[in-house]
Amino acid sequence: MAEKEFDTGGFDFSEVEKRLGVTRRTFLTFCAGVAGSLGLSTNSAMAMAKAIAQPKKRPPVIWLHGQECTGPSESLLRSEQPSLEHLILDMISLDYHQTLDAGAGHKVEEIKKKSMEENKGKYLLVVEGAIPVADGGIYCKIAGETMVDLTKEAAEHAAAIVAFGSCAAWGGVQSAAPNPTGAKGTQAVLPGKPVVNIPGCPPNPANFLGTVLYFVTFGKLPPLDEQNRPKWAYGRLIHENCYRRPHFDAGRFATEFGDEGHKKGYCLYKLGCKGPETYNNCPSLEFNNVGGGVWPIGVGHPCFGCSEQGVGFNKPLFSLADVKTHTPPNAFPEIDDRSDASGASTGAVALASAAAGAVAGATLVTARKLNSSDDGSNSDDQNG
Amino acid sequence: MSTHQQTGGRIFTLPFMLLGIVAVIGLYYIVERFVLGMGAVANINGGFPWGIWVVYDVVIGTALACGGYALAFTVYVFNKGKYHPLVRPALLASLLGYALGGFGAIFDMGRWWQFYNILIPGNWNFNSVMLEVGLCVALYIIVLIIEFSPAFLEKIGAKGLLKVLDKVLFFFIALGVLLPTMHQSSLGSLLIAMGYKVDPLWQTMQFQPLLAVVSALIMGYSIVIFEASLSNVRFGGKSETPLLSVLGKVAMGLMIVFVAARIIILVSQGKIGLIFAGDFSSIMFVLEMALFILPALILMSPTSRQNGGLLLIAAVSMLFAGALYRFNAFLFTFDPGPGYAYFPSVSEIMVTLGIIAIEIMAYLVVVKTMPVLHRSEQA
Amino acid sequence: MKRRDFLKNSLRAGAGVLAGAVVAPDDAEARPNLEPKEGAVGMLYDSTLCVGCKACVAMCKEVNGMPPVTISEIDAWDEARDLSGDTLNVIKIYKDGAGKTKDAEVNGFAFEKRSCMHCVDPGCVSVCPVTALTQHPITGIVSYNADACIGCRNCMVGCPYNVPQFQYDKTFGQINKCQMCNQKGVERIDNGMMTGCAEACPTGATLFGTRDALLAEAKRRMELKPGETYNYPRGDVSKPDSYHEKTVPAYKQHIWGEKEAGGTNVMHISSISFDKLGMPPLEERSAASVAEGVQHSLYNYLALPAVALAGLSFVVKRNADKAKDQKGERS
Amino acid sequence: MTRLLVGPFNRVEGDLEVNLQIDEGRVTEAWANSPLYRGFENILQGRPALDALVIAPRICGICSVSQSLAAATALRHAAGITMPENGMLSANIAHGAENIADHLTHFYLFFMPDFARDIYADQPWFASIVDRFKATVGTGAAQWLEQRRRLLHVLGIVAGKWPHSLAFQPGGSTKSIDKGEKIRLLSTVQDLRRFLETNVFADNLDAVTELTNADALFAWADNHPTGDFAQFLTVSRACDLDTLGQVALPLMSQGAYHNLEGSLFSRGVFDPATGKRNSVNIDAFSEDLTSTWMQGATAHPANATAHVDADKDEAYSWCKAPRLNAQPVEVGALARQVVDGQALICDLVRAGKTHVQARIVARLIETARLVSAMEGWVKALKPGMPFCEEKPMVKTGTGSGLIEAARGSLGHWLAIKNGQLSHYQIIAPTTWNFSPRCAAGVAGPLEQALVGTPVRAKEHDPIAVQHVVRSFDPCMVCTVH
Repeated sequence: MAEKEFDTGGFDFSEVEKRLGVTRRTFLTFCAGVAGSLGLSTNSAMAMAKAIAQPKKRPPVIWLHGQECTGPSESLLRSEQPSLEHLILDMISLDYHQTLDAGAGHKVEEIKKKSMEENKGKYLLVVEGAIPVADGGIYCKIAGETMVDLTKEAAEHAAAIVAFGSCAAWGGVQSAAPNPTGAKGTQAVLPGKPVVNIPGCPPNPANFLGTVLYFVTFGKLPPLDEQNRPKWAYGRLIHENCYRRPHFDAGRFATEFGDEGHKKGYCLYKLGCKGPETYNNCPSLEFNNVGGGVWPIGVGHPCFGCSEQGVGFNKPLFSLADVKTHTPPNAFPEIDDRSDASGASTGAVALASAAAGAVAGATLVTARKLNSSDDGSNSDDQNG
Repeated sequence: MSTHQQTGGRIFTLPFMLLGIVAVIGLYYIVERFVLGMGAVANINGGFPWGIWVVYDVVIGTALACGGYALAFTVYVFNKGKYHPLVRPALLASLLGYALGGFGAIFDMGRWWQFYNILIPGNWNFNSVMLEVGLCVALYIIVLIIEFSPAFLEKIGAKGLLKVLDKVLFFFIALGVLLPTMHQSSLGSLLIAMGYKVDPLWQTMQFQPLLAVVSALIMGYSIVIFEASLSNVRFGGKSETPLLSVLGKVAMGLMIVFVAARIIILVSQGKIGLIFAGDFSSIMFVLEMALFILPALILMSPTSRQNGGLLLIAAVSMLFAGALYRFNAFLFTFDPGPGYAYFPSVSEIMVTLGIIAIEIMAYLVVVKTMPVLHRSEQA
Repeated sequence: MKRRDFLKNSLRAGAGVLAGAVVAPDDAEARPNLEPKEGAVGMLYDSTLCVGCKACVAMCKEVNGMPPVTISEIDAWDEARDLSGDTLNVIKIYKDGAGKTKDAEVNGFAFEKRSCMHCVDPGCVSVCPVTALTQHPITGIVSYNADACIGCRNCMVGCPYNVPQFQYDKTFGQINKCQMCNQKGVERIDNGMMTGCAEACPTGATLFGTRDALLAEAKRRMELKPGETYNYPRGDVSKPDSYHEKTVPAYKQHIWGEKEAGGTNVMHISSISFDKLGMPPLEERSAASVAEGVQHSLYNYLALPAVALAGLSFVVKRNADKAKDQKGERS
Repeated sequence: MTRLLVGPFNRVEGDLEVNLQIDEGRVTEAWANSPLYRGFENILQGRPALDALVIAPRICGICSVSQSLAAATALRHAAGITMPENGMLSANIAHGAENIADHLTHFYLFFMPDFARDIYADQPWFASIVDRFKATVGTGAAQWLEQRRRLLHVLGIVAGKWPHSLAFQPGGSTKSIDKGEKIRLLSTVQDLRRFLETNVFADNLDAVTELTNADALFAWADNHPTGDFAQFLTVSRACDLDTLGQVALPLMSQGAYHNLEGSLFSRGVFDPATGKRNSVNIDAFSEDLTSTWMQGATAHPANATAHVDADKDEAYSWCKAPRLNAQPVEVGALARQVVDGQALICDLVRAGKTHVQARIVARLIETARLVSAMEGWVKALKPGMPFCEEKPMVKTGTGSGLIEAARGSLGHWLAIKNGQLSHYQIIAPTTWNFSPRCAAGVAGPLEQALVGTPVRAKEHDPIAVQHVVRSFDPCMVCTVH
């Protein structure tokens, strides 16, 4: 079947089938799916598949944890098909990850330094968690070094930097006022360095995998928006893709959890849903790979904008969102749109002109006759 | 013995048949309007709830039917007995005009099956100009029937009734002068409440009733000239041009009053500059004024006043002018807000043309079967 | 009588009868605008708070039992473009240029609500011949009684906002307009509730309350400086069901309905000038008050017509008798 | 006498360092340090009360449901709301799933891989442990991660996403579970039961939970040697894990998995020294800041205030020192099972001390018990009935949310003024277990447990210390918030 859908060009996937423990069909479908959501062609899907299948292209990855809760890693751990540990082992070479590492203590710190030295300019740096800068960065230390120093050190020779999760992207929950530790996002402590932001609390693992896949396949980062987020994942407001949008458009809202509107699955805007001001692809990707509408709005809870700087953790949960776009704009009648205002039809104009003309014409004819009759002679038709 | 006679002659002539076709088409659409609703036939909408059915059939139609009013004024108030020969045909035209205007009001009435509500005093809103128009028109139709009834009574020879009528007729004649004065002026007052929607060139606020009644009188005199001229051509008889030319002179006076009043009002309301704006409204205003001034110029000269043809042209010009004054105020330059537009649909126009056809057909039938036209001295 | 005399007479008489009966400019000014009712209820629509969700439109349809207005064949979706016999409330959009920024006049867009303004001096009530439209003596709500209505549609032309709408598409149509959800069978205001649209509005863009309280709230907002935060109430201004904080926009210093044509009980504020939002060019004097002034000075107690009728009867009788005498002499 | 700094610890949640004083190959004194601080309690103050529901769970990405439920419970307590039964069941199902995921992840990914280190290469059991548990390549861990993903579908269905689920409210759950979802939940839980009965225990769960003492346990393990649990027991016996990480402190449980009648696991304090079980006096909680980089008086969490003082000389951790009746207590699965009177676990600590072995066994026994309970909760769901009570939040009030997270007792204390949080304090499980010294100089449970731990010569990261630290399944991000 796979052969029919994908031109594999005779590429041998048997190795990857074995390593990932998936069938070729599943594997290729996954690649096509990722390519599709990235807006790429099936040829690109094949390129991705081949890139994954060729271990020599695996980039080394250094994974730093700052002020965080391991949520992003946790969310990666539950991603499926191929699962993270498979991807870690196959797609990238995870040389340093605190939570998942086999070794312990200073040994792993040495491995990290060694890997960074060996792979200068080639490794991918993933930052998870915010970076506190207040009071010299003392609020987050690893092996006696502050996170801010560690990040700068690791970033120096990184081929690319990915800020994974809202904390790493813009500071996340701990950066909320009063921001006691001066928590900042990765980009904020690495001015001038290109940082790809994959915000979310937790971020959707597919957004990370897709970005990394793109990087592995094409050796460069995917197109980014102004906030350095991959466009393919953060290009649209949740509101634009939300399955409850028709209820918003029809003005049907839930006002309390458990009320009639809530039971009927109405729009959660009145409960403070931040979907109208949050850019993310949650409505299409959903969460936990369960399917069937499993994501916060799907289970009746308003989006609170976890991935959006200035929204999540900053705006009160039940405050109203700013509606960023009003799509489709042509759904609103313009001020001078009058549904039943009628223009002139050609027939009607002709008819009206004919009627007026008939009166004028009859007048002239009659006037001539009158003049002749006034001249003395009687009218020519007396009996009609 | 009556001084009037029926002309006799064949009723189903070719023009009559042609008019009949127009009438049938009009009636077809009127039936459609009653079955499917107004929207199915008329182009009226949220911003233009009043289309040609109101503006032509009622507002202009009744003004065109002011011949009876104008002559009643002339004959009975100013005691000009010599115009008596013109009274009865004018009354017939007025009766037909008002009756069909009333019919027009019914089929233009959105909730016609409740029309009787306007007759129940408990419902009356004395602030409403429309109430006065409605009641006066209804009453005036009855007055016109009474005023015209001698023609019918003569026809059937009900001499007793004629005698009784003769005793009380003066009262109805007086009513026949008062009522049109009231409701024709009120048709103008209707515009006041429309406020800004009426173009500033036509929105004269408290002067609306005066302009309306003056223009109605102008149209009344004009229609008498028009009908008499046409009847004369159609049915022959002694030329009535000398009589008519005096009426034309009166109309000319009224026109001077009207045009002067318009200009003075515009100046006093500081809107005179709008005439030169060059937009649609100003063009329509100039056209309308031209239609008023042209006949005034014709009628100023005694020679052309005596010319039946020119007199008719002047009269028709005046009719167009009066009609355009109303069309302009109520429809052409009426602006209820951005996005609204109105032009009558074919079916809507056909209804109006049908009504006009019925009016002419009825006129022809009545003058041929009843003593309406003045007995010609030669006949 | 000579023609000259006739002309003179007719002009004189015309001036006499007509001027007496038809023109009374000084008296016409007599009736001033009606004043706001003491207990008047209304709404305040803040265009800058509106997010275009159309909750009010949907709720309005539901409360008033109105069918959807559709453009396509399918009846599933209400697509009302404007007020109509089946739509009492509609949210419209103002767009300029790129239409990117909300509440910006240039290259921006803004929402605007169209529904009955519940005029303090309502034109529709003034012109209705059969009292089908009435203004409540306490609440100031303008309501409609289809049983009295004859369908003349004078209310439609008499309304500065083109609010009353006739159901042209029905065999037996009627006028429909917003009656503040207080018409027979709905009676939300009488039952201590607020209007459907105000209740449904998620942002408080449509706020319910007494005219006084709403006007005070509107004036408060006029005082705010753009950029500061304000806690906007939602629902009923005197007992809001909730508040939400929002940055204050650059309001136009104009409360539509405070004074226009005598004022309205439903008022609008916005950051776009109101002529761009389709509001009519109204002066402070209501057209209704002028029309009624003219009408009353002419027809008060029918005195003038009665006198005129008496005079005319006398003249006509005299002239008619004279004519008969002449005729008698002649024959 | 030497000093040794061990850390950073990987394969724990968050950052941890332990300072050891070593004499003659044994630890004589230990200091636990959490080098991370985020200031959640400060961030929460002054926010609308219900914002606690989104901010508090962000403390931890592994036990986010626990944090979420503690916040919701505290708010519920403040507002005086009663959840509908469906709401309670939803919370229990989600909480149970998360706790099981935590327990088994700890077992497969955090604790057992240490035994696959080369240091044990000469042990007879080494080969099979490497096969099953070696970090990143062990087959057991791979199977568990696969199973874990399926288990987390439960959290997807009940709570929308995980971690950081949003569904739990003071009034219940925002998610109304329908019949189809109920069946999916049941099949997922039964799927988990199969995993446990095949891979973990290699026996019927009831057979495991019915074991009443250590002898019976080891006898059972000999009969079912293929299960991963039996493998652990083999290692445990070989390495004498019942002598490692010993501590004799009161064991506390705040009671877990509430329903209309009571709770699945009871609330109380068990003193191993006396073998007595008492009720918990929550008013006797206090937080001591002597060794913390903070200033503030020792006070009950409902009143405590603290502000950061990073230059404090005597301090060595961001972790506060919570005390019950001025005494440190040990919390966790072990404490829960002992307080609940689970026969086997009680027997394991009959000597009056807790130890590494008992902690691990308690987790797995609790897991087995939870799976049965979850099946019951899923079956008890009533689709179509309410899942959430509609009740507005109060403007003023105080509340406490005391629950049991996987790692032990979790408490949120809050006060609301004018609709805003005026006070928020959190005591997390590992705060109890990894507490630093208090004013009286009493060390925390981990610090006490590490005393006596053997340290081999030239060991930089002493393996036994790793075993002891990991036996508590520390969650440092919760600890310091």
